[in-house]
Amino acid sequence: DDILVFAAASLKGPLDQIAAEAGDVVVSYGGSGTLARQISLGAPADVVILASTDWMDILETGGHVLPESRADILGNHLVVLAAKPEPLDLTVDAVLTRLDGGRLAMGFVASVPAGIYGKAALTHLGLWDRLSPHVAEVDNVRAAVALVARKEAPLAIGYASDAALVDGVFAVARFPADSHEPIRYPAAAVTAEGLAFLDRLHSPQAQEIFAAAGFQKVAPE
Amino acid sequence: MIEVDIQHRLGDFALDASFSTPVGVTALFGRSGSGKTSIINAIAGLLRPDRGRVSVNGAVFFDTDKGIWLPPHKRRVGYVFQDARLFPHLSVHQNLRYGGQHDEARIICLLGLQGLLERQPNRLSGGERQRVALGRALMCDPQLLLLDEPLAALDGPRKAEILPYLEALRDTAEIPIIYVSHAIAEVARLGTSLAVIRNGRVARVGPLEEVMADPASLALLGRADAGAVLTAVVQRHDSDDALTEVACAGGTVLLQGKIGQVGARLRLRVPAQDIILSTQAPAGLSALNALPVEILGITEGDGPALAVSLKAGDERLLAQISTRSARAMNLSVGSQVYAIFKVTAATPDFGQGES
Amino acid sequence: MIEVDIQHRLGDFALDASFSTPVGVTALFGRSGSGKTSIINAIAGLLRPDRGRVSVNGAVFFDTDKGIWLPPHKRRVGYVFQDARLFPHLSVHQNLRYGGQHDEARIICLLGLQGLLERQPNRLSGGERQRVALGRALMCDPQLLLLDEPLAALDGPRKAEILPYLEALRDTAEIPIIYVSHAIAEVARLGTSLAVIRNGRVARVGPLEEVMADPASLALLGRADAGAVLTAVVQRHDSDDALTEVACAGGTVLLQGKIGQVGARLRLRVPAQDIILSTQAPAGLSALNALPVEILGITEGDGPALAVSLKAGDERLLAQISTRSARAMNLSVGSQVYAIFKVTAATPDFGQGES
Amino acid sequence: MTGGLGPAEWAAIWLSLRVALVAVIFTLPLAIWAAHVLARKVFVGKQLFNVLIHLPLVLPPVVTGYLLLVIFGTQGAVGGWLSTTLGLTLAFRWTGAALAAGVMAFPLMVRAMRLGFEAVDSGLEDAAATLGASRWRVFRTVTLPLVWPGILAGAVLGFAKALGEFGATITFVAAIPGQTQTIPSAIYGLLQVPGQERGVVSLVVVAIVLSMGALLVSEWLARRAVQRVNR
Amino acid sequence: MTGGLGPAEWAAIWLSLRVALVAVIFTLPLAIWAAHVLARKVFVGKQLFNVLIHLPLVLPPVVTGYLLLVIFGTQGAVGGWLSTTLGLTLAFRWTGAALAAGVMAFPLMVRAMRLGFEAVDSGLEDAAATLGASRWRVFRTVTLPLVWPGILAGAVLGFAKALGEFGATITFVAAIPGQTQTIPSAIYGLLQVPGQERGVVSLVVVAIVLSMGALLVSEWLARRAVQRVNR
Ligand SMILES: Nc1ncnc2c1ncn2[C@@H]1O[C@H](COP(=O)(O)OP(=O)(O)OP(=O)(O)O)[C@@H](O)[C@H]1O
Ligand SMILES: Nc1ncnc2c1ncn2[C@@H]1O[C@H](COP(=O)(O)OP(=O)(O)OP(=O)(O)O)[C@@H](O)[C@H]1O
Ligand code: MOO
Ligand SMILES: [Mg+2]
Ligand SMILES: [Mg+2]
Repeated sequence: DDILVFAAASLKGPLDQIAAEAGDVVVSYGGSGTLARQISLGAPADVVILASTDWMDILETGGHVLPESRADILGNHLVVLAAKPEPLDLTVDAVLTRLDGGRLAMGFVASVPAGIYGKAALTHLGLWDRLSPHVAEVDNVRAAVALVARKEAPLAIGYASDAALVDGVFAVARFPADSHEPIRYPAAAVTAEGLAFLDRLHSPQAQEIFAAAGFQKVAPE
Repeated sequence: MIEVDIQHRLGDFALDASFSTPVGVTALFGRSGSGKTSIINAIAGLLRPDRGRVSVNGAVFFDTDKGIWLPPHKRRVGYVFQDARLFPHLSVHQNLRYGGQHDEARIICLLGLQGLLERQPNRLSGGERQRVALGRALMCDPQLLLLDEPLAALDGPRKAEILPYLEALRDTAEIPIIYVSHAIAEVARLGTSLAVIRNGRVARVGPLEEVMADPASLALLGRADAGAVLTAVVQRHDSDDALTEVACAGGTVLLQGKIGQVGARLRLRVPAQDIILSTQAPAGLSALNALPVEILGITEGDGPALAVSLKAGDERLLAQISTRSARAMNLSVGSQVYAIFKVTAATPDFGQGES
Repeated sequence: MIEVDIQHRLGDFALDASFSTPVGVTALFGRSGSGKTSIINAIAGLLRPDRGRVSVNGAVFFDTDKGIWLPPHKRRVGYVFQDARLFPHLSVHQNLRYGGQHDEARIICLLGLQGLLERQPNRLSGGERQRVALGRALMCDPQLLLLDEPLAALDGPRKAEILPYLEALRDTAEIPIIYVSHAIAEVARLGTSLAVIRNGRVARVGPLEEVMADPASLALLGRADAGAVLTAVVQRHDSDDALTEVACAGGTVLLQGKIGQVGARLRLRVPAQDIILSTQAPAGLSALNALPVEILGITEGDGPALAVSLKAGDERLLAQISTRSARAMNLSVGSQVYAIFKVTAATPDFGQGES
Repeated sequence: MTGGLGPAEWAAIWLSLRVALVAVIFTLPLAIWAAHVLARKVFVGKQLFNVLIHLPLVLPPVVTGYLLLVIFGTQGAVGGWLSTTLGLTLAFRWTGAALAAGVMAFPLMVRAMRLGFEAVDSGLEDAAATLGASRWRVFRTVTLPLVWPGILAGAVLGFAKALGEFGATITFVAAIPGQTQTIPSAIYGLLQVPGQERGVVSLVVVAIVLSMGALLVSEWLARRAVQRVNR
Repeated sequence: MTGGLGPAEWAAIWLSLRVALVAVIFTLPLAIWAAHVLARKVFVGKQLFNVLIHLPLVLPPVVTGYLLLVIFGTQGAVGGWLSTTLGLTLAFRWTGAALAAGVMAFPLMVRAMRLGFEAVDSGLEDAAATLGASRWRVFRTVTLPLVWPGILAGAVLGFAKALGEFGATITFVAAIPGQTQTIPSAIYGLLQVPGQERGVVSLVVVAIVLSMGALLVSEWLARRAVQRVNR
């Protein structure tokens, strides 16, 4: 039977390519929270890849994944996205000027991983209190990117990979790595059948494909 | 045998109707809003009275005391509604066959529906609709027919065609029929019993001949509607003149046209207002019928006229005459006089557009 | 003055009706499905004929040649439909007032609607519904009344109450009325013109008196419906006997009851089948009316009977007698005879349940 | 936010109510018009119109939201015009949420109402016309009251849908607490966070209670109408 | 996958069709029953039943999806029972997608049909009964055909909704290509990847064409019915 992978939606693209090369692999994409709940309720997945360590922790604690198989496969950088490639200082005034009364688009700051990271980073930089009234939350990071691409929102917080992939969207500022938890995509096998594909994800070829899509390689442990 | 004894409230209106009539046609006669439709709805099972009992030919349809309630579809009544209630999604033919195909060819022909079979009901005229409704009720081979003004929308010639069929149903199949109509001529021709409904109550009920010959009916039915009904047997036909000679209890009566077979029984309505009384045998009159009669009673009639009850053989006639005539002719109980009426007035073939 | 000239196809049915009638009541008479409703729908604007022209009192409602089409709501017609078409979401009172409040109190009273005003239409009996529909049409103060069998569902006494009101409308307000009815008595009483419809065509149209006195009408209208209409003027009332003496062109006629004011004009229908011809002046008869008449013509009538056209003064009477009588009495054109009929037969107050 | 209803949730509840009510009230006349046109008129492009109306039902809500953004966003053709001429901004405003809810509810409303129009006996409209009522008066006093049950049904469906709409709303106006965060956005947010099930349940209960209220009101109104019209 | 329709998209299209058809066909009798009960019967708990039916409309689809997962998942009460006794698994199968689509479409279907039942003239049913038709025959031969336009309207609404359903479906059965990935899930997936706009547009067009087909068929059937019943 095919290997079934449940993966965070933001991985679509490079992961499709890897799955196609592997053959016999199908990927079902969704939000990390939804995927985690589905796995915990008995989804027939062999492999799960999330954009959030929290949810993977829950799966691991609940015994829904093979514990020894868990490993981070990718990283990413958190950036500010804009429609014009003009660099931006990460100061309140600079951001507000660029917003010009518009909105700062983010994933849900309480639930969408990119939103959680973003709020943490802004807080760390002391910007959150002043900027939070200008935030518009959406249900996934791609929706935030789309708002920038459509020029409905001057700025959005997203991943470096988004800037790399979406035409007309540029990373105009990068958050310092220490301003938020490291961005990690944890993966784990749910069944023993999934182990082989998990290995493939760590392979240099796969990592290259991800890197080409703007993701960051992580050193194998 | 139909036995009805029901009480029911409908808003302000209280229905409290009780009557029982033998097999035959029971005519319900009464003013608009008097409760006729409600009564037949109760018989059909479409109205569940607050209390009471309905039985037809021994079968109990409804009895609050015994907790009996037969649903409408088990009652086998053929009901022609005041509004036709054709199924709009079915063709005329499908409508007709909905309840059965009893006597189909004959009914379709009789009601002149041949050309309409493939039509949808919304493409019918008012009278056509009513004819289809009648056909539909007849084709389900009912054990009881409820007819709520089935002929009111029809023209005279059409009525004249349909009535003999209903008579035949009454006489041969012995299906009891309850017939609501405002047309006394129809009632007189078809009815065996007459129930006069007033304000939700049965004001008078009895054999039709009796109720109609009763001088009191002049007030109950109104001047134009009162008039006795005679039973006659066909004696012979005069082919030359196309007259029919029939024998009544009171004597021989001539009817216009060739009517019935020799030996057939007919019912003749003689409207009270159409009878002319004469102290002498008539001569030189185009009216051919003159029965010798005895005056049984003279009572107040409807308004200023007098109701004169007459004995013709062992049957009764009812005449309505002006007080002035009665005085001029010096009429009194026991007088022997002649009741003169025209042949056309007594014909049972009244249907040609009389209403 | 109503002018109608329309052609229209409805499925298999072809309407090709053309007539023009003066102000007054134009009765449309014809069999079920002959096209009566279609004609008045075209006048009301509910049916848009393929081609033709309709004008009422000079106002052109419709003219394909000139491209004129007046929408229904601008035509000011009061239309009483064959099916009542009451608004189910409005109370009786709201229904009545929908088109206006013209003559409200009188109409409500006349139609006996006082107790029903707060009811919803679904709680009315069949006759009550029709009365409300009639009231609603009258209360919009129409310039033209279209009545499609408005009284068919009503009982005799109710009809007798409503007809004088319609007569008054005709005579005083000069509203033209088109009246569809199967009841010849209503037609004769109300109608000033009569149009006989057959198969979508106008078979005969003309002043009512003329059409009805025409021996040919015996075949056209049927035996029971034929009969001339006389115009009479009230002379005096006999209070003692409650008789009314009226003068016709042919002589004096007595009517039962106290009818009209002295000097009032009445219309009397004398059904052809109710006339008795006599070669001698009658004696000892309770029938009080005997007009001396001259025989104008004897023609074949409906079936085996003969139609006898009579001259009474300058008016016409129509009698229907059997061939045998005609022979026995040796009747021929030019004979002077007596036309005998009962008072009750000639009363205009026919309404008491005759249909 | 510890499981019950915090201020953000209460704000979401009030906002949802406002959004749903405004959506239904403003969409209603348009829906009635569209239903009437579809039920009664014959014109070229009718089927296209019909499909257009049904689109929000067929498309994934996100797509609808995205289309709204493209059309009614400040950069969008209509949105730009609205904003410069009328000063009406929809993107990121509760008005935009109402628009999204209205658009999503529209097909449901139209369908129910159209059935109502189709069921009206044209004989009654004819009768009204002969009584002198203009087309508009006939529509107002005869047709509309007879379609009333259909309109109520449509309004309730629309209200319920407007309460539940999520995908198009979040895509078009995001979820700004107090401004565009409706009950479904709030629920969705909570669902994505482990351990927030109590908050979800509370909001779900509120949504149920609100829709129950709308249902009861509509049933009551309909019953009144049916009692009158009932045959 | 370079913009047009790849095999995954074609699979999604066929799956969507199958899911929507199965959802409508299986839900139809239930919806007719529910509509009839709501239109005609009086019973305690009727309002509760009514609210229950409307729930999928009011709740965010994701919540409905979760509830389905909790109830019909392999771990769920009903799901476990179905799986052990009937061997029927719903979660993460196309059958589950059909269930989700059916549940989401249900309120729309019921509402339209209920209106139809309410509009039927009970006098005609009475007439049928006096002609000897049992309750069931009356229902089948008189009531149902007269409700036909409402049923069609309900079925089309349901079909369209089933085609467009996303939130509950992806939550209940995920979006497994070839198995549970319907058109909306596929569109959602494509939307996640920049440069896939052509694929999105293609799928949107397919969705529109499918719903248009359903609409045309239903309009045609309805017109036939209306031609007959038309008054
Ligand atoms: N929509 C239609 N399609 C086809 N034929 C029709 C349509 N409407 C009416 N007809 C036919 O046209 C003829 C005239 O109908 P109309 O209703 O005018 O008759 P009518 O004289 O009023 O009859 P009635 O006295 O029975 O009411 C009838 O034969 C009827 O069957
Ligand atoms: N649902 C109801 N609520 C209140 N009153 C009603 C209801 N249905 C009928 N009525 C009244 O009951 C009375 C009897 O009605 P029914 O229909 O039996 O009369 P009917 O004798 O058939 O009259 P018609 O000859 O006019 O058809 C009428 O006065 C009517 O107004
Ligand atoms: O891929 Mo996510 O779960 O939208 O950040
Ligand atoms: Mg009645
Ligand atoms: Mg007619």
